[in-house]
Amino acid sequence: MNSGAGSRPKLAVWKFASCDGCQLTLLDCEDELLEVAGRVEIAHFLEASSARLAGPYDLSLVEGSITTAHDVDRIQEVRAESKSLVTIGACSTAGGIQALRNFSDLDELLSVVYATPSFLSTLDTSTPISDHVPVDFELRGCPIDKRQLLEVIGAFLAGRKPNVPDHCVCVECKARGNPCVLVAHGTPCLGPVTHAGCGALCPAFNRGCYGCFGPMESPNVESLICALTEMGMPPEDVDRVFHTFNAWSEPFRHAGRREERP
Amino acid sequence: MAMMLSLDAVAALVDHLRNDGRKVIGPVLRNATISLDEIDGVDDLPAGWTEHQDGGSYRLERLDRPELFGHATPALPWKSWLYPPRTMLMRANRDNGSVTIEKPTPGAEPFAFFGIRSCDVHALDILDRVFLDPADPTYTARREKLFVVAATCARPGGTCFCVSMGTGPAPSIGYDIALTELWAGDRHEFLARAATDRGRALLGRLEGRAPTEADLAAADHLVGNATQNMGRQLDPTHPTAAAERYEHPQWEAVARRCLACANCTMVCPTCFCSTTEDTTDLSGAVSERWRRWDSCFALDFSFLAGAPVRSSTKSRYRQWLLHKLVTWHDQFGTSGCVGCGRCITWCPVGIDLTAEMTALALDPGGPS
Amino acid sequence: MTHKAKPSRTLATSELARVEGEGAMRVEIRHGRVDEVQLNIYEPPRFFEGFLRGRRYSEPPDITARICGICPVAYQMSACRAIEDALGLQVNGQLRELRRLLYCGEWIESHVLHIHFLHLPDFFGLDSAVDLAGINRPAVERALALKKIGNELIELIGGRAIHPINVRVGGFYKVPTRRELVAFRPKLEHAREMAAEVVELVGGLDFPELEVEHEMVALRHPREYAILDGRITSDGGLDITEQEYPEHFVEEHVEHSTALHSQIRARGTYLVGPLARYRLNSDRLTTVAADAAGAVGLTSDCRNPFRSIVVRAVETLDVIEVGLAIVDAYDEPDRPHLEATIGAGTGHGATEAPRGLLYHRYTLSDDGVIADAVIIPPTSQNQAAIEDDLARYVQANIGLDDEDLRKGAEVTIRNHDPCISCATHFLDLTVVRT
Amino acid sequence: MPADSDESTGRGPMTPVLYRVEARHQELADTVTIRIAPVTERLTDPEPGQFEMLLAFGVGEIPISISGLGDGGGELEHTIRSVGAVTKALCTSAVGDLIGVRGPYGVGWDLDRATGHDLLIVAGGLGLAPLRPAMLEALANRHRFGRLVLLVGARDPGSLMFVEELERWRGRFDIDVAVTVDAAPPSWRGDVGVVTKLLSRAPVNFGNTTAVVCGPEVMMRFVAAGLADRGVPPGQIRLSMERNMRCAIGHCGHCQLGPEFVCKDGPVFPWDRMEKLMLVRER
Ligand SMILES: Cc1cc2nc3c(=O)[nH]c(=O)nc-3n(C[C@H](O)[C@H](O)[C@H](O)COP(=O)(O)OP(=O)(O)OC[C@H]3O[C@@H](n4cnc5c(N)ncnc54)[C@H](O)[C@@H]3O)c2cc1C
Ligand code: SF4
Ligand code: SF4
Ligand code: SF4
Repeated sequence: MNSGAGSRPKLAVWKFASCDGCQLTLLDCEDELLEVAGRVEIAHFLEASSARLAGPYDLSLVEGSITTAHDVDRIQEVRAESKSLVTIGACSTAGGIQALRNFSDLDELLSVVYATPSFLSTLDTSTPISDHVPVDFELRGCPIDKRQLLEVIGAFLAGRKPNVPDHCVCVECKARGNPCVLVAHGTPCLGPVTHAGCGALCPAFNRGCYGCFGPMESPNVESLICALTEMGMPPEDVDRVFHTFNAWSEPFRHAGRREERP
Repeated sequence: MAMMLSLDAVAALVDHLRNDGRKVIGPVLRNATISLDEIDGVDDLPAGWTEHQDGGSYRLERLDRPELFGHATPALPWKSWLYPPRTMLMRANRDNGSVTIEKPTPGAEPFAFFGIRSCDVHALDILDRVFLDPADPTYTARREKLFVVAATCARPGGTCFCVSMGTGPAPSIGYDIALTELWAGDRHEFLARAATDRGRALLGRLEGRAPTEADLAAADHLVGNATQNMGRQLDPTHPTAAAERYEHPQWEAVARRCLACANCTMVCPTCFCSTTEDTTDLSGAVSERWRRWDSCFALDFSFLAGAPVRSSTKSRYRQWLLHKLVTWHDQFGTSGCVGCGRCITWCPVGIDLTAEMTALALDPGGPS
Repeated sequence: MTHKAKPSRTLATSELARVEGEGAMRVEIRHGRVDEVQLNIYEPPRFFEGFLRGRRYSEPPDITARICGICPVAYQMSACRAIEDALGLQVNGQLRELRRLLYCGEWIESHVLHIHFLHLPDFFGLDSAVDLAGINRPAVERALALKKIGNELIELIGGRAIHPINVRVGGFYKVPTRRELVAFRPKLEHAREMAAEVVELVGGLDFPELEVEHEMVALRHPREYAILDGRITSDGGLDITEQEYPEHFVEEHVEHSTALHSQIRARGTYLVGPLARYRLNSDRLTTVAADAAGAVGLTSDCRNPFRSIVVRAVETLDVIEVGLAIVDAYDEPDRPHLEATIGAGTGHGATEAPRGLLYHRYTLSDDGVIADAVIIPPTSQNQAAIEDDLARYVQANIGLDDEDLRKGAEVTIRNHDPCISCATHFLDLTVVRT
Repeated sequence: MPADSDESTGRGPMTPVLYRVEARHQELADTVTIRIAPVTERLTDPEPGQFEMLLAFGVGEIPISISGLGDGGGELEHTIRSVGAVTKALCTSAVGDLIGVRGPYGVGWDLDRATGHDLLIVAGGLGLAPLRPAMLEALANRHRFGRLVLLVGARDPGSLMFVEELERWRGRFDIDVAVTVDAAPPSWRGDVGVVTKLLSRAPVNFGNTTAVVCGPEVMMRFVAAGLADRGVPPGQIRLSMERNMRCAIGHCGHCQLGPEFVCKDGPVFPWDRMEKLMLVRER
């Protein structure tokens, strides 16, 4: 994305089923926000601006998962209008927490929440954007990390690869100087199978990683489950710990007892 | 030069180091471990604490007397202070077709390592062979000013095997002052030996008495005990035997357990691998190059022409183990392992390199 | 008369900008009178209440945070309090103070965001805070600085600004040291100065006339401007405990929306949020905040939703002052959290999210697994009130052309800062005139 | 203690020197040769087979072999295939652009030790780039070698590089040049097939030959094995290896290949040090 004077690249932010936290991360870049706004033209970002400029867009950030028939079409339009499309957050990269519906019976869920489920039109799955259109880069996290978001935007502007390593949380954990909570406290931790990016926040707060960045590059879930089980974690808790915000991503999908719905 | 120091004199030793403008790094209680951090004085040391270490497990335990050095290796390696997890390599400012390159001057605060064990001192010697030629500016600047106060290991951990590696338990090289903590009933003293001029000069500033034969014998006895009590061992002939067994079934077996999480490399006092990252500010005018710790367990580490060379966990573990114990000798004239046992303790699934090596060496394991 | 009424005109915006989340609005005007107003909430439902069944009692603080990225702390606090209620656990003393402090961080962040990014541009006829920076950069820079302090406070206690990781049933995983909190004091002091300036700035705006008559509902605490706990009260005489909530409020599912409408039983529409809080609690403000409110003429009988921006600014100043007091009195608790004894039970928790009352209810079985969960976010509670405001606004401005009318209607909605994603939703405006 | 050559220049070993792009030649659709010259400080002249670390500011730094030397002014030529972000940035750099350079690094072809031997140069694809300076050096010192043979393999005629030069060399009586492609249109008059096929026809005395080989790893393995079979002493078969590299000075650990650091022990290695290693998968 090369920008001569006067032609700033156009940035668009799109929302699908999500909590808004990932796009809020952009507004949370307090120190950089005005600079970003100067470097790119914010062409579509409904959380921040009523102005809506027509495409094509140089960079689209997409938040949220696909859960309705309408969104199945809308993501195609977004892709067609975007030179680069980057998905941000667990919803858009893995289906999000709402992908738990993929494991259970939708009608049952509907009736728990709504008195008159027939008013609703929704798909019975929540799926990541990459199931529907080609994606240029996936930024993980529930929510995404703000330094990483700036890094991705900066990398796209500079035409380089974002420095977003795919190794696990443990690498960050040790670089931060945390002793391992799994080894030292016997606290279950998903760090060894979870994608880095958060900076090993949970272990720094004496808590086990709960997997909000989804699976790392080569997750050995089976081996970790053995270790967790040996530490005394019952199978239903193993199941729960893998089935949160990235439940639908492989191989978390098959971890524990909760199997993918046939 | 040897001298018997009281606890107060040891406290004064730390104070002198600090007053001389050094940051003193030493063992501290942190997050239910004996970890490392800057200390303000001997009060910050984990007096009366030890720990139980085993494959994949670490638990603090109380001692019945306030030993300063009653523990084994701290949870984290000392290397972080000489070779930080992240270092800026350079910054380039681009302006209208011209480029200026700034090289950061290594912030060379002088450090003192206090209470470092012999295995870890040997690890510094190994890192020297990596980073002193050609000289890494950050490492060199910090290393040259480092003051080393070593401590003799009295209670080796359950995963220690320095005796096998010839690196301990008594400090033998690379220290300015070595302390051996001695108890005679309730009398709590330290036998201090200085090995360098600055070590001798510093001892000269302390109050103490000359050691007696009995003191020296007690220190020897303590070392003898520690030598007998190693939690693990590694047969020095095994690495050579296993060196070319690339397709041994044991590699597959360990790969089923190995998480490729890199904890072993991160906590290892000699693992030195790094990668570089280029960052840009949003305007693109300022770019920086950073070096950060990397690990041979990361897929990206061996990325080449579209795919990692070492994509299986088997090949990554094999690279690590064979590098540590075999090819390190070819490269640096020493083993890459000092027997500190950290990689065993801190492996979340308790993979034990001594056990892996034994399995590889004892059974030819089919065609190699 | 030669003038014939236009048969029908339809205006549509596909997304209503600058509300968090998305929704749509449809106004039908028949013969010059507002016939129907619908706030269409059709963001795909995310079924949190369904997913929570079968999870352990310890999970809702992390799971429900994901309902809304703008007020995750509110979800965590209501969830913790409801579960603690079910388990018979009382979190008091410094742990409660730390929770309030964390919540203060979220109020600062959320209010400053709403004031400057979502609401203020409307008053200048601008599209965004970035445009606002074009005419008043210092104000936007100040907003960013203030918001950042709010976020940093959440990070200090919660570990992360969005979906904090340090909150658990019974307290926290790790508590900050006194030194860490004291080190934060100068930032709060700076924030206090900035917040006072924000009150002045928004206090001086021109506000369209509009008076609403809804019953106003908010928590009330014996000593504090209630955030974390208190009785549920209203200016219509309601004064109940959180446990009594289900007896007094009902939710219904209307066809045009995936948000559930909440009503006071037998009385109907009510309003939660800043106006309601201020109306019921202005006597509990800190002196600094009360003085600032007085100086800009904000009185406790304020019923003009446009002025909610001033209330938010006053509340921002108030929570900063409260935060300073908490920091000064902080004494590191011995344990970061209380241990719960697991057992069956039902618990209720209501706290004041920045947008208004947020109610959670959980029923646990004896192994600590959730058998039933109910979450009633402020947006559901306000939806009927917002529709009512819209009807009034459109009626009062029926002469405007559609474009202006739409803009005004959008502002009317934004007055209430509907966190659409709390109700998990999306807005779109259609005006049909016949 | 640290014997750091950079100490004298006040640079750290990881600090690049500025070079300016002087000329740019599009070799193939995805491959460009750039000629760069020092802006002020000039690096040591490289040996054929050595490489340099080229830094595209803000994008990244990568190892690139020397594909040619200028005429004494410190110019360097690099032939780069655009495969990713950094190579793309370098390939699209314009004349006048500044890049950062460190080096030269590694062990070169070391043709001195081939004096008196027949010299066999075997290139596959882009592998011709690092071999070009070897060829030029051999030509400049033609009298020092016996037969001089160049075997070039490419995917197809369209992906042959340095075509004009190849033509010129082909025309000389004192060199044998043979070119083969994997696939060719009917108009192609040269050989078709993998480069190993040309080995048996190479007019050299295998027992007294030094071979320098560069190309994809499999190709080098087959060529080296083939040459060893024909009697070339393994120590006289030299291959240029490639590994991921971050520092080029043995600090980053990435380029390890068994006991070797490709950056400082290589990239050029004799076959006797590579043979076993190259048979191990994922080594
Ligand atoms: C000693 C040596 C000499 C080399 N000489 C040349 C040369 O003369 N001309 C030339 O075009 N290339 C040469 N290369 C390869 C060149 O370094 C890589 O193509 C380059 O690093 C890719 O960087 P990138 O950012 O463009 O690609 P990336 O975005 O990093 O990756 C794109 C592709 O290149 C591969 N790659 C990444 N890093 C390396 C690496 N360090 N080495 C090899 N492949 C890599 C990746 O596997 C991927 O398929 C040489 C490599 C070495 C080690
Ligand atoms: S605490 Fe968790 S993230 Fe950190 S090293 Fe241990 S397993 Fe990894
Ligand atoms: S390999 Fe293991 S035992 Fe050896 S030095 Fe490293 S961490 Fe210590
Ligand atoms: S050996 Fe253990 S610590 Fe090392 S990568 Fe494998 S699982 Fe992680």
